[in-house]
Amino acid sequence: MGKLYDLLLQDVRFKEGLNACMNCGVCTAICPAAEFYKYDPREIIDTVQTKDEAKIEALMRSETIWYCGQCMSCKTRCPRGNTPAMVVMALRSVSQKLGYFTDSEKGRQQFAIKRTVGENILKYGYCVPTYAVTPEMHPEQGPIWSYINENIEEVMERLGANLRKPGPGSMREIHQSNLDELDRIFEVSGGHNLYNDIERFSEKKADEMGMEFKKEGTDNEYFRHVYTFNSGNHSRE
Amino acid sequence: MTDFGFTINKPRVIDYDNTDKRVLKYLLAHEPSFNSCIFCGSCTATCSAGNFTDFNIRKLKIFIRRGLTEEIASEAEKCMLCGKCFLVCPRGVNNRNIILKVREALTKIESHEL
Amino acid sequence: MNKKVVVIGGGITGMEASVQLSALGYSVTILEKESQLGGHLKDWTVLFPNLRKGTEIVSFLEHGLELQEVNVIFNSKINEIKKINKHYEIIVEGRKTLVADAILVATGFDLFDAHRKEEFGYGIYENVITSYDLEKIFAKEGEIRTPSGIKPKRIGFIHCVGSRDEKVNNHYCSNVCCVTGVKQAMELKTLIPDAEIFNFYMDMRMFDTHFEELYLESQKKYGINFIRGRLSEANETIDKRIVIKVEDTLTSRPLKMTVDMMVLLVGMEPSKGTKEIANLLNLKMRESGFLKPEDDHTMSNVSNMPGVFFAGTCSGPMSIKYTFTDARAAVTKINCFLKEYELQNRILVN
Amino acid sequence: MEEKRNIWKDYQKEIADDHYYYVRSCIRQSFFPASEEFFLKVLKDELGKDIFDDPNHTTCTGIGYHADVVPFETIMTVVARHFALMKESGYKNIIISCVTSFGIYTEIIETWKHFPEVLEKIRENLYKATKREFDIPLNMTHSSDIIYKFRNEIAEKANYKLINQLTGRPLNVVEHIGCHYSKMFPKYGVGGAEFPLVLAGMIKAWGGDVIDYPERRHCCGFGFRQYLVQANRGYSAANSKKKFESMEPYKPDLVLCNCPGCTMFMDKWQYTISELEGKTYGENNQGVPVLTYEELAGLVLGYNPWDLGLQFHQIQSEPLLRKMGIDFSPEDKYKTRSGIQMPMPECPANINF
Repeated sequence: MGKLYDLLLQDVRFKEGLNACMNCGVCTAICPAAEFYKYDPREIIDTVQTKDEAKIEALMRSETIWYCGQCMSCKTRCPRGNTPAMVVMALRSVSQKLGYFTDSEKGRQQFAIKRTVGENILKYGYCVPTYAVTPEMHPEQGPIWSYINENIEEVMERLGANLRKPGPGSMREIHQSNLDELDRIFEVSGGHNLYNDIERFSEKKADEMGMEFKKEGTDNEYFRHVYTFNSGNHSRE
Repeated sequence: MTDFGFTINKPRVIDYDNTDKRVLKYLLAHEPSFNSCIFCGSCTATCSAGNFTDFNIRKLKIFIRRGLTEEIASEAEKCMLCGKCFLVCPRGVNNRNIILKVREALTKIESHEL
Repeated sequence: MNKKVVVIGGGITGMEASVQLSALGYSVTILEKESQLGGHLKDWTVLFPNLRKGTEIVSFLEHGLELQEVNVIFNSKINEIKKINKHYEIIVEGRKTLVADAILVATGFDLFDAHRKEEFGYGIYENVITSYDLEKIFAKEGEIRTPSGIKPKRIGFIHCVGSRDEKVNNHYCSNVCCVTGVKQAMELKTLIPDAEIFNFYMDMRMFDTHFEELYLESQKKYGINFIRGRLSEANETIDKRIVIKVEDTLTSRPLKMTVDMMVLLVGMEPSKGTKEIANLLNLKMRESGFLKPEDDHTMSNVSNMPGVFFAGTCSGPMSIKYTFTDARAAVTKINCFLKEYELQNRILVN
Repeated sequence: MEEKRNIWKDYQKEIADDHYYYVRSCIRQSFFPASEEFFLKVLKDELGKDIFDDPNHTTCTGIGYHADVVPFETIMTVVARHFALMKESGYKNIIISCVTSFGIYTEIIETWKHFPEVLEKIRENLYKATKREFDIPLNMTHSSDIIYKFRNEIAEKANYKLINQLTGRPLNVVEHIGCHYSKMFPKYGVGGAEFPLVLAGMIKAWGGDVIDYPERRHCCGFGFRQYLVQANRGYSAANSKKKFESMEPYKPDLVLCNCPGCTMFMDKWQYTISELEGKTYGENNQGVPVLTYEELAGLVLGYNPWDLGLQFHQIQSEPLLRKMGIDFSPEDKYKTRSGIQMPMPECPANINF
């Protein structure tokens, strides 16, 4: 077996997610991504089950694997017990490990996710605390979201939250000792490695693309680019 | 209108209830062998144009079945009319004439005759 | 005295085997759990591949039974089967114990219960019916109507319902659904010439004599449409029509279509009776629950219990033609066994 | 829809009766904090249950995991830490506030069953990182399962019903289960994956009618990385739009959601769609209110809608409150806890307030 297929096999999600596909299309029929992107989970499974290294590498470097929305509807239905969405996760994971993800527009976005949600996790102990979902980066959240953010103390108090204070309650501050434990878990379980891979390959790509890159934060050209750029080549053919 | 930095994606689903079956109807009236196609792909495998371009005559025939006029128009012009597809078809489908009739139908649609 | 054979099940297999065994001089008793013979066949109006009536086959079988004066015990429930030396004692509830020198299990199949594919909406949406329900509609006089009472303009047939599907634990192909879909589509088209009819399939398995020709005819003469994509889910619209969601796999795009009526081509499962008898007799079963022969090629009617044979759909899905063939093959095997021919001891070298 | 279930009618998910360890949700606490607080209050005050709100637990990292910036091994170890905290606090039953977390916890437990060597690895990881040890929960539920379990008790104490006071007819309620609740492991959800009962049961018990529309099972469109990155949001909005268009002919009075993400998206995307395409759903271009089950339970029990936080949804719920005959104070809507008037939020251009 080839190198990439071996790497995939190390992922339990891959072992669980790939049995034998008979190309029936039940997954694609109800896949939200197949409806709104040039995407066909059936074809992904079919490609992977050929074990053709060149094709698998092409897939890992492609836009395709980044279209899945992880709703897992494919798992409910597959008459052969495959889970395309889990195979996709395994493909994405290897793609990031080897740096292939920066070859595609959608893959490069991993950098934006790492710098937002990824950092929130270790900084606040939660993925999307109210104050980290800024109206500037989320205009689609509407005027009410701007209002909540402008009046966050009063709103959270009214709703019984414990905003950025010690003790229990929603929106509470996570104690440093708990954040430290989270950090050590990331250390022993490969979480930091993945963050570092994403940073390293993204920095290299930014350089290749001639874009400004900063070691931290969202205020740099490469971040803005991957966060906002859409070539328009992803949906209807 | 607020600028959110994106627009709402258009569906790729084939919404059969709302597609345009004019080419299909014309074809069934003028080249009934079309009905016998089992979409096996022998035609595509031997296709002269398909060997050099992304033309796929089997897909074109499905687009006709589904009533996807835009896709039909862009595909139908790629055929070079060599006729090898007719020679190899296991069901005797006159693929070459299908292309001619589709082109006819498209012209008629354009001039509002269909 | 004539040797005795007890045939369990009075469907096609049991009837035909009984006729043949009786003709060979054995004393045959059919144990039928229902009050009439004919099994599933009596519910099918017209048969593939030649569109003859199902009742013709039933009467052919009944005629055989009459000629041979085969004994039939209706409404019989078997409580126990005991092996005593070389014969079997069959204890039937409320009856005299039967003695058999050989047993033929012909317990047939159950139709797949389409309720189990919840996402297809059978029993939930009124215009979702099974191929079996459609036969009942065919059997009625007058115009075809959907369960909602309208004349259907667009009908979808769904292949592989309960077959080739890990989700319902049936990994096998039911053999007959593909051709049934073609047959029923043609019948419907004959009755409603302006209807659009679609078959949603994965593979058209037209393996038997004249099946492929029927498929071609359905396209050429009847204009039946075939879309390669398996049903993922069906939903009801506000006006009680059914939305079919599949992938049009040959264009790699999802496809949805609203139909007035959706027909589920339900497959075969080992019957409840098959499982009961297998338990009583300790018969080997496959993972699928169908009976397992001693050897797939050379002993297809021979069970692991000496003197117990089986035939027909209790060993796997098959069409009427093969059911007849299989019944007759089992008779040959039983005859060999009862006559103690050397042939039955032929050796299979692995 | 209760009568529609077939296969699952004999199956009842086991839901523990008392003594729960509670884990919060990233999205529910940030977008619907009152829902989490109300849930704890109802369990303690109305139902007299013992539930522990532990300040030491954190995110499960699920959003990061499904957006592929957190490895499977990492999220398994974080979840194992929550199990350890539960064990240390003396609890065996866990209630999970987030549907994504709920899906992940079930996926992890299933993975450990299939791959015991992975479980061992995670035990090692957790010990190495925190010196903690854990047990797998005896009973694992989503917080909606608990409300479902006590739906009839809530109905008995109810002040209001899901009945239109003007017409006397049941309200038309769309239920949206959230993909990760039972699509992955149907047996972990109440009623399986196809006709799940968890929300339908509440709606029925409280007097409403459940709408079954063609895109009922379709995803809200979150899609993790599809929403998190601005360039991809057209995908997310398109999926919600698909759902709203499909439910429109049924004239829904409200959408009831299981998953906090779905609640937020189906609320906010109505605004986005109204801005981008000029289309506003619902009667009189007012939008269709989208509620969490805690909020709906609160309304039924007669809690002040503004304490439940309905005013901080983008789609306003006054039309729904009027239909239910709820006596609410318009003056109280934008006041602080101590009664000081706050400014008014801006009204969207295409949604009638």
